[in-house]
Amino acid sequence: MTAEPGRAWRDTPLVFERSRPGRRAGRPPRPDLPVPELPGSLRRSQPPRLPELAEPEIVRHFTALADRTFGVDTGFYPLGSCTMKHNPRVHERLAALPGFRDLHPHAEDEDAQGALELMWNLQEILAEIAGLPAVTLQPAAGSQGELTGLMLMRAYFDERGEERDTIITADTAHGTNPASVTMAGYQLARVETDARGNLDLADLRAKVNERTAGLMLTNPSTLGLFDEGIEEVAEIFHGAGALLYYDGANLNAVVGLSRPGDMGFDIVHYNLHKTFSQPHGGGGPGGGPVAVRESIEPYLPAPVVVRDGDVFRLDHDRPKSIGRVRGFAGPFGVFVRAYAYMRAYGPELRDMSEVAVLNANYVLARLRDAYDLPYDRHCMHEFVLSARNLKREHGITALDVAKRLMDYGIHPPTVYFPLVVPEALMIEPTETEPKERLDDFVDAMLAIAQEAAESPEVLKSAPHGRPVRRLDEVRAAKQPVLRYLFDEHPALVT
Amino acid sequence: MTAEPGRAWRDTPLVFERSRPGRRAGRPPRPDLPVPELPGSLRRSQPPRLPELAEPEIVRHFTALADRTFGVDTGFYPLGSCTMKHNPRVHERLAALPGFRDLHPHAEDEDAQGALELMWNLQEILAEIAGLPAVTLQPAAGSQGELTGLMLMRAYFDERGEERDTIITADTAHGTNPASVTMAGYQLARVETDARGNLDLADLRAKVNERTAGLMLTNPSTLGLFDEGIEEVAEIFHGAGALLYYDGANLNAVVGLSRPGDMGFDIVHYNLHKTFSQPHGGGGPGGGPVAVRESIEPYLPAPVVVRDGDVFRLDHDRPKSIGRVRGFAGPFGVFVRAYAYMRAYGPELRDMSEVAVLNANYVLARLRDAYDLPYDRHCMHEFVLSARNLKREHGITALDVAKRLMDYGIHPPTVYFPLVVPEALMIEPTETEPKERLDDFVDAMLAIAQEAAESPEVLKSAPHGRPVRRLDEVRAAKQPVLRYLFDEHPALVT
Amino acid sequence: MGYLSLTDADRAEMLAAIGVSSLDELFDQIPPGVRFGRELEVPPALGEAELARHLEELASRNVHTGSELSFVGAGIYDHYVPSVADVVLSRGEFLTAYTPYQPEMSQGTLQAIFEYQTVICELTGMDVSNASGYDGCTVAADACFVARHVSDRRKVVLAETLNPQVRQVVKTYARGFGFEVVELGHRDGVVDPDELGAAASDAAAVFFQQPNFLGCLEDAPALAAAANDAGALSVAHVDLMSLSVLESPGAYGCALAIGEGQSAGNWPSYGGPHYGFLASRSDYVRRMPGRIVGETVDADGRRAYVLTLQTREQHIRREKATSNITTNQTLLALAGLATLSWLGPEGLREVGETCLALSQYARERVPLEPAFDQPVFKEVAFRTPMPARELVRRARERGVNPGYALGRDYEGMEDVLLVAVTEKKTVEDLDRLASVIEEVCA
Amino acid sequence: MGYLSLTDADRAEMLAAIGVSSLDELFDQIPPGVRFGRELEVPPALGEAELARHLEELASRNVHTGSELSFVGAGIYDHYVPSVADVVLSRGEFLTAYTPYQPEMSQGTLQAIFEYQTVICELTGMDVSNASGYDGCTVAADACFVARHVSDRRKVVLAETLNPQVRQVVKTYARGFGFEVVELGHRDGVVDPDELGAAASDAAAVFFQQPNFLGCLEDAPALAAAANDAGALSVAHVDLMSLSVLESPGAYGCALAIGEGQSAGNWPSYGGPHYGFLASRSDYVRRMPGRIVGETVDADGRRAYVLTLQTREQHIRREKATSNITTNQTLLALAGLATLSWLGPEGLREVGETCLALSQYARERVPLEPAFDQPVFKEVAFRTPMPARELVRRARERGVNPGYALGRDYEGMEDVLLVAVTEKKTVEDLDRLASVIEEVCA
Ligand SMILES: Cc1ncc(COP(=O)(O)O)c(C=O)c1O
Ligand SMILES: Cc1ncc(COP(=O)(O)O)c(C=O)c1O
Repeated sequence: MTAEPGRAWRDTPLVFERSRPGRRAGRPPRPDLPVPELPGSLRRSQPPRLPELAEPEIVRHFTALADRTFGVDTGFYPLGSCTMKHNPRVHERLAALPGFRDLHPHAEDEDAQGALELMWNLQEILAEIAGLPAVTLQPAAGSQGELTGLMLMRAYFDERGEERDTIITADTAHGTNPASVTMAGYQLARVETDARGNLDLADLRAKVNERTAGLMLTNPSTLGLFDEGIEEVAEIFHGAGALLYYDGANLNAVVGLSRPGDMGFDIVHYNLHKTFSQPHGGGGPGGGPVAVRESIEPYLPAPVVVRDGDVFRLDHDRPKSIGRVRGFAGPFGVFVRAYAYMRAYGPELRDMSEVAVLNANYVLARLRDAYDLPYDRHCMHEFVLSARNLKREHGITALDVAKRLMDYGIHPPTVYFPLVVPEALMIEPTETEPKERLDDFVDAMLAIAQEAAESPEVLKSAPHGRPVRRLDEVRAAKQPVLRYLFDEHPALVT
Repeated sequence: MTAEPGRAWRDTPLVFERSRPGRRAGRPPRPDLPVPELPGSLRRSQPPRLPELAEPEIVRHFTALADRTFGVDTGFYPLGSCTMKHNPRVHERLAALPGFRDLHPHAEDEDAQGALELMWNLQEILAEIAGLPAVTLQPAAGSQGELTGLMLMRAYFDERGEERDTIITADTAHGTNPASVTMAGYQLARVETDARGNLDLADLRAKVNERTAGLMLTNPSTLGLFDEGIEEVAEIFHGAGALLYYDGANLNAVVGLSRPGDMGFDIVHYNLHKTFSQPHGGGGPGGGPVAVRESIEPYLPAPVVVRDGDVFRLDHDRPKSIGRVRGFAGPFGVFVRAYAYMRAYGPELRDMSEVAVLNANYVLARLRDAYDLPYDRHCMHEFVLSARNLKREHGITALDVAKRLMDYGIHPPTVYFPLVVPEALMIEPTETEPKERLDDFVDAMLAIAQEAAESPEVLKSAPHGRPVRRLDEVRAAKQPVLRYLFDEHPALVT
Repeated sequence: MGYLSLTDADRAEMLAAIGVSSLDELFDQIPPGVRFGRELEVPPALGEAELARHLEELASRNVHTGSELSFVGAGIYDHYVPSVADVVLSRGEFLTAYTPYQPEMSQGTLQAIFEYQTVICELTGMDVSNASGYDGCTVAADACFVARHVSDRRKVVLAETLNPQVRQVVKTYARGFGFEVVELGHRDGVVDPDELGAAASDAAAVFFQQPNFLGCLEDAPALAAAANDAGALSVAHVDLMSLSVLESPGAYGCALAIGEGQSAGNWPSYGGPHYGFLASRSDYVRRMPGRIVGETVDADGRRAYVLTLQTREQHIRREKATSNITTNQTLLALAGLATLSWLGPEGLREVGETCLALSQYARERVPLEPAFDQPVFKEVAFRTPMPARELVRRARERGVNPGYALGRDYEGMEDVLLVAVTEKKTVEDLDRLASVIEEVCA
Repeated sequence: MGYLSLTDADRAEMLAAIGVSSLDELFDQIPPGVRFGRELEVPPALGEAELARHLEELASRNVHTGSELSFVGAGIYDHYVPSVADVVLSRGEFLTAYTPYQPEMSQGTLQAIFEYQTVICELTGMDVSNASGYDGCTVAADACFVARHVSDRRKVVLAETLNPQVRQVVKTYARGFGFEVVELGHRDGVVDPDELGAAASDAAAVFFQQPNFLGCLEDAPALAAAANDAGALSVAHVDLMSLSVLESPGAYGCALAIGEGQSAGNWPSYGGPHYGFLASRSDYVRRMPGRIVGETVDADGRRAYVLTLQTREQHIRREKATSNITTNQTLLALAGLATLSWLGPEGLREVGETCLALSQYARERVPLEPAFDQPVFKEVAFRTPMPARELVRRARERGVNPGYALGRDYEGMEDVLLVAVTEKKTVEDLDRLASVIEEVCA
């Protein structure tokens, strides 16, 4: 045993390695009743090797793992496209109210009036924000919102007897868009971005035709730029009888400032975990409600929440519905948080977006001389820089910059996305950051640009202050070890 | 701005330094009513300089401070005399049940039957554990329990018309004992410890007389040793008409194994935050109930919880009571946790103490050759080593050992107490530690003993892996800076 | 707004640094025709205290599991969620981090997911698990998408005893996959292996549930064998809480095991968020949807964890990805990990045995005829002498919610009541259920 | 037992290492005559789920502030506890650490206490604060002990308008301090400065409360001046939530300021745990009881925090200590720090103004005669046309708990009702109170 500063932080055994045969924490109730015998073939033959620990070490284990995790609560987290804003603590209290947390989803509508009213209120606010009248809360995340949207398009065209098989996405689109297109059974076409960062209208006109079902677009785009030709874009699609789908990942830029419905979009998804502060939870949960124009409303997934006078109910009787995309009426706990967030802002939700845009532009202004700026415009809530100048001059990549930021106590931005920008650094500060945190980040980025010139090896070998250094990701993929294997667990040889 | 590994951990501004004029988090409700004018002399003249922050930075601030704090949830914490055991997580849930957390202490008894029943049940279990019939839950901590006990003695002798002015404590006694004696208006006398670590009976006999009100004793003592002559001790005091007070700080050693009442003690306090797992909270809260013999029961602080058939009530009508020592009926939230703890163990509370003793003896056995053992006996739930061998041979003190342990990710034991052992290291592992954590500690202690010989300077300058190195404590006391002074805050010059 | 930090001074400084005179200039890029010209018509802002009061009022109008003695299950169960789950759910670091794209920042989340994957593999008997799907329904659609890539067949077979919502979701997705969906009826509450084998002969995948939605235990090994023999992927939809007493899908030869994780560590929460799990044999690892964490080393040779096999995923493979999922249900899955670690093998076995014992007791004690003659795990279906919904209504007037009326999903089962227990129920609870049912049927 | 980790194998190994053949041998040191020979007669062990059920059942039998509209205050108030307090209360590190004896391990706790001390000093206008006392009662006894050391006088004067429980605790402690306790009556709800000055002439200390227990605002500056002029320590018992609108004790010349911290950041919790605060002018710093944190530097010159002036304390000074306190109420005090940081100066002013506005509205709206003609802050005493307890009983039948019957503490006030508001109450709440009172008095 040696004492190495920070050693404890670095070494955290697997929960299985903390296990000892015969230890236990939970003691479930055991009624004084005989346990019936099961038919032999149905009975478990090999007991599962769950970890065996008493409670104290379980708590320490997860505490230690939390210590090795960086969240928004830890510090600045400008992960572009992900809107890593502050998650109000009161939401955790509210979602845990017994009337919400312990409500069974098979409850009769009359026993869930509070929950249904909350969902109905949430729908109303979402509709107002999107400028579209009808909302389904069911989709579990943005990606599922996309897929739902594409299914809605199909149902819409089916009823109209139109056969349209192609969806157009931008070359800046998030990977979920093309993936959703395939899952929905559509063909994909791609439209290019012009020199100002808008959709290339000429390219678009050439690609839209009677086989085109619709467009999927993020606006502002993943470049953080509002499409200045959005009105023409909408005209082109609507002119061809096609629909427009709004990927709401970047809605945080425009709440109260510009509405997708007014831009011409027919279907919109929201990411409740981005714009409306459901905590990201290390990967999820999320919420991906979808709003649509009246003409598409009949196809929404069932059930939907409706209001009859003062009474709320789940309407399952939706003959034209595309069907169900998830269990029950959606991730209710996420709705509680999103609704609380909206009610905390009220009409000042507009401030939220304004400050998000202001913060991003401030950081952009302070960094534009040290990094390459591929599109020289004001940005919306995020912006994309390129490290290609550092790469050209010093061999320093976007990844090196990202890793070195960690040593400054800052989470890296999104890197290498969107694909149209080489060595991309996609920076989204969010509105909940105070100016000092923005300045810390700028200072760190400027210091790194200088380090790139003066001591590039420090960057190449960064991070230096995290529990681990850079990982061998090739090995992880080539010799995959995807679970603990107990006695047969492969030894780590380097 | 420079990047230094672990830098963020080291630098945490004061909440006042994160403040900017005009920022805010909470927005209290503001009814649409006029605010009445107060008479000028009653009106606040200078606004308090509370910090001004939005919520995101408040959360980060306290998260960062928590990160700089080591608790039982972080790792091994063998702080002798403090019983730093695991604090079950379910207690936090239970204490937060609205029926407990939101219950107003002026509630009528009939509206607090659940709370009163809990308190009554708790009293019953405490009484059974102590072997004494009557319990008050009111005292806020062990020290207040002591003071209450001494007040009870006075009331007892007052009624009997006896003037007794002296309390005897052991030379191993915790500082609270003599301090309580003074606060209760008694004189102090001190009895010595013999070579086996028991009270010196001869010394005791010489000191007990008709002026003696009583004895205050910790048993097992702060040396972690059960007083083998306890029956004689009790005889001596009772023979002189005096009373025995049991400082329950070390009760964790004997629950279900030996009862203070059976040992001859007349008054006992419990430390609910030690034996019964109320989390220590960085210093508190605690709970210090007191149990007494029947003859002392009339003097207990009012109110006490009584049971009439199936109904529970607070009895305020206690004409002989010493009076109230704290607000209301005691720290109720602490009772919820302590009661839950006892109910989780049931009669197996005895296991708790047995394992506490086993763990301590195991660590003792493995360390006895490397450190000095002043009393060569089996210990109870804790034991005291001395680093005098290291001091003599290598100039390494108990403090150096303590500071070096930090680099091994372990909280130091209590040091320099009890006063009768030079270079004392007072080690209490508690029962909730698995053997591996005990072994880690032993390995670290053995490594340190070796380092003392081989590289003493590493120990002298330890810790090396904490957010700060050793502090200038003299300066803190000589030039006290006890609050932030804003613009006039003294600069730190070293 | 207490979530925002900029002061007027901050704003002025920042605008100056940007080089604009007002915030509006930043929005010049929004064409005037699509600018929103008015204030949002949404209810006014509430401070935290008012917000809490408003939501407490809404919550108080729901009848939750604490307000009556309830035997409703049917997919969502009232198992005990231990307090160690709070350690995961309440830690800001777990809560406010995102997908661990930067492994050096997220070793905690990554290691926990790796542990979760191991637990899922152990319970299901599979080789590989992903980091979670949305819920027990969507993982079935995901499994179809796996089947679509490993098979040329374009049909999937769903046992009618599979959770109705799961079937609905599969049907919704099937259209995009170009899959025909066939449902297979039950005989006395379970699926017949021969019938299943016949239906599977031209199917890409076959889905069944164990224990099934009617509460019955299928002859799962026979069903899996029938599907496998027919050249279809066999997919078992299972309940994690049963897998200490019921055989694992891996042991009886399934290709994939999926399910709803809620019962292990999540609150009912009116339907979510929960986690779906999806595990498979190693044959299908490169067709798995979603995040997967793998073990590797860092530059110093230290063990470390990282998202791996990312060439399956949408951000790399785009339209050729194995799924479009990105945000998943990690936090809920980790609550599941904490819960299952807390139970351990013994605890989980005891939960299973308690469920078996209580459901058997219910079967004997409740004065109704069991609807099916099959072994059960934690749910028992009974025939009711009046419409089951009517019986439910009457029993609830007496403070007991006796179960789920299967007629809500199954035509012809209007007189079948599905009674669910978990280890939280007691003999006294079941006695009370029995006597209330006796009363309302008298 | 899920809190214990030792396996049988562990035990055997450990006994071998110790060199004993059984656990019993370790207990040889306990004389046979005092060994406990039977099993503890306590209720049987409960698993966590059963434990939760049992305590939930107990909790459900209490009528808490959420179950009726309540205007009961009288020392414990239903101010809003913001969710940022949970960050302090739920973090394992804060929760499971103890007194920061080893500063290198506890910089977080120490810095937070230093911040707390600063906040208390700012609010009270004092120079130094300790790290907390047990509650608002015991800090009064602590203040007496300060007075006992800085003065030769052996008397303390308590305004009768001081919280009755505070007075009771002072009386309990006074015996040990050798203090005589004198209580000073009120005139129309407040203490007369001249009478107080007279009583103070041979007193070591004088205690009054602002706002006082009857809800009235004392002429606190005049009281402090009268005490000071008489050579007694003036001690003000104050409410932190009032100190943005009411003058600070420091500004009007008090020697010490003390109080109950519950209103700022703690739940009612049937009386505790809460925190008492105690702050003083710098003259008395070396007589302060309890922990005090100071700023210093570490070996590298880095700023750091440490427990200081420890020569005051029992572990160093023993029978000469300024107090016997060791365990205090740090966690609750830190919840107070988080709450007050969340409010900030503006928020606290708004809380104060809302209390002023609502209590004024109550005074006008409630159809009862105010008992005293004095300005108020958040509590108003009214005369009732029947015994106040009877009025309370009747109003509660209508779902409103109208307040605290002062006859519980003050002879001759059987017909006085003390109505408390906080910023959580609304105009509608008060209208409802008014109409219920109208009804029950009709
Ligand atoms: C632009 C964009 N579109 C879609 C998505 C998918 O959303 P989700 O992660 O909620 O499924 C994301 C985020 O990951 C995104 O950034
Ligand atoms: C032996 C002993 N006695 C008394 C006390 C005082 O107890 P408390 O801290 O609960 O006031 C302690 C602990 O600090 C102690 O260790």
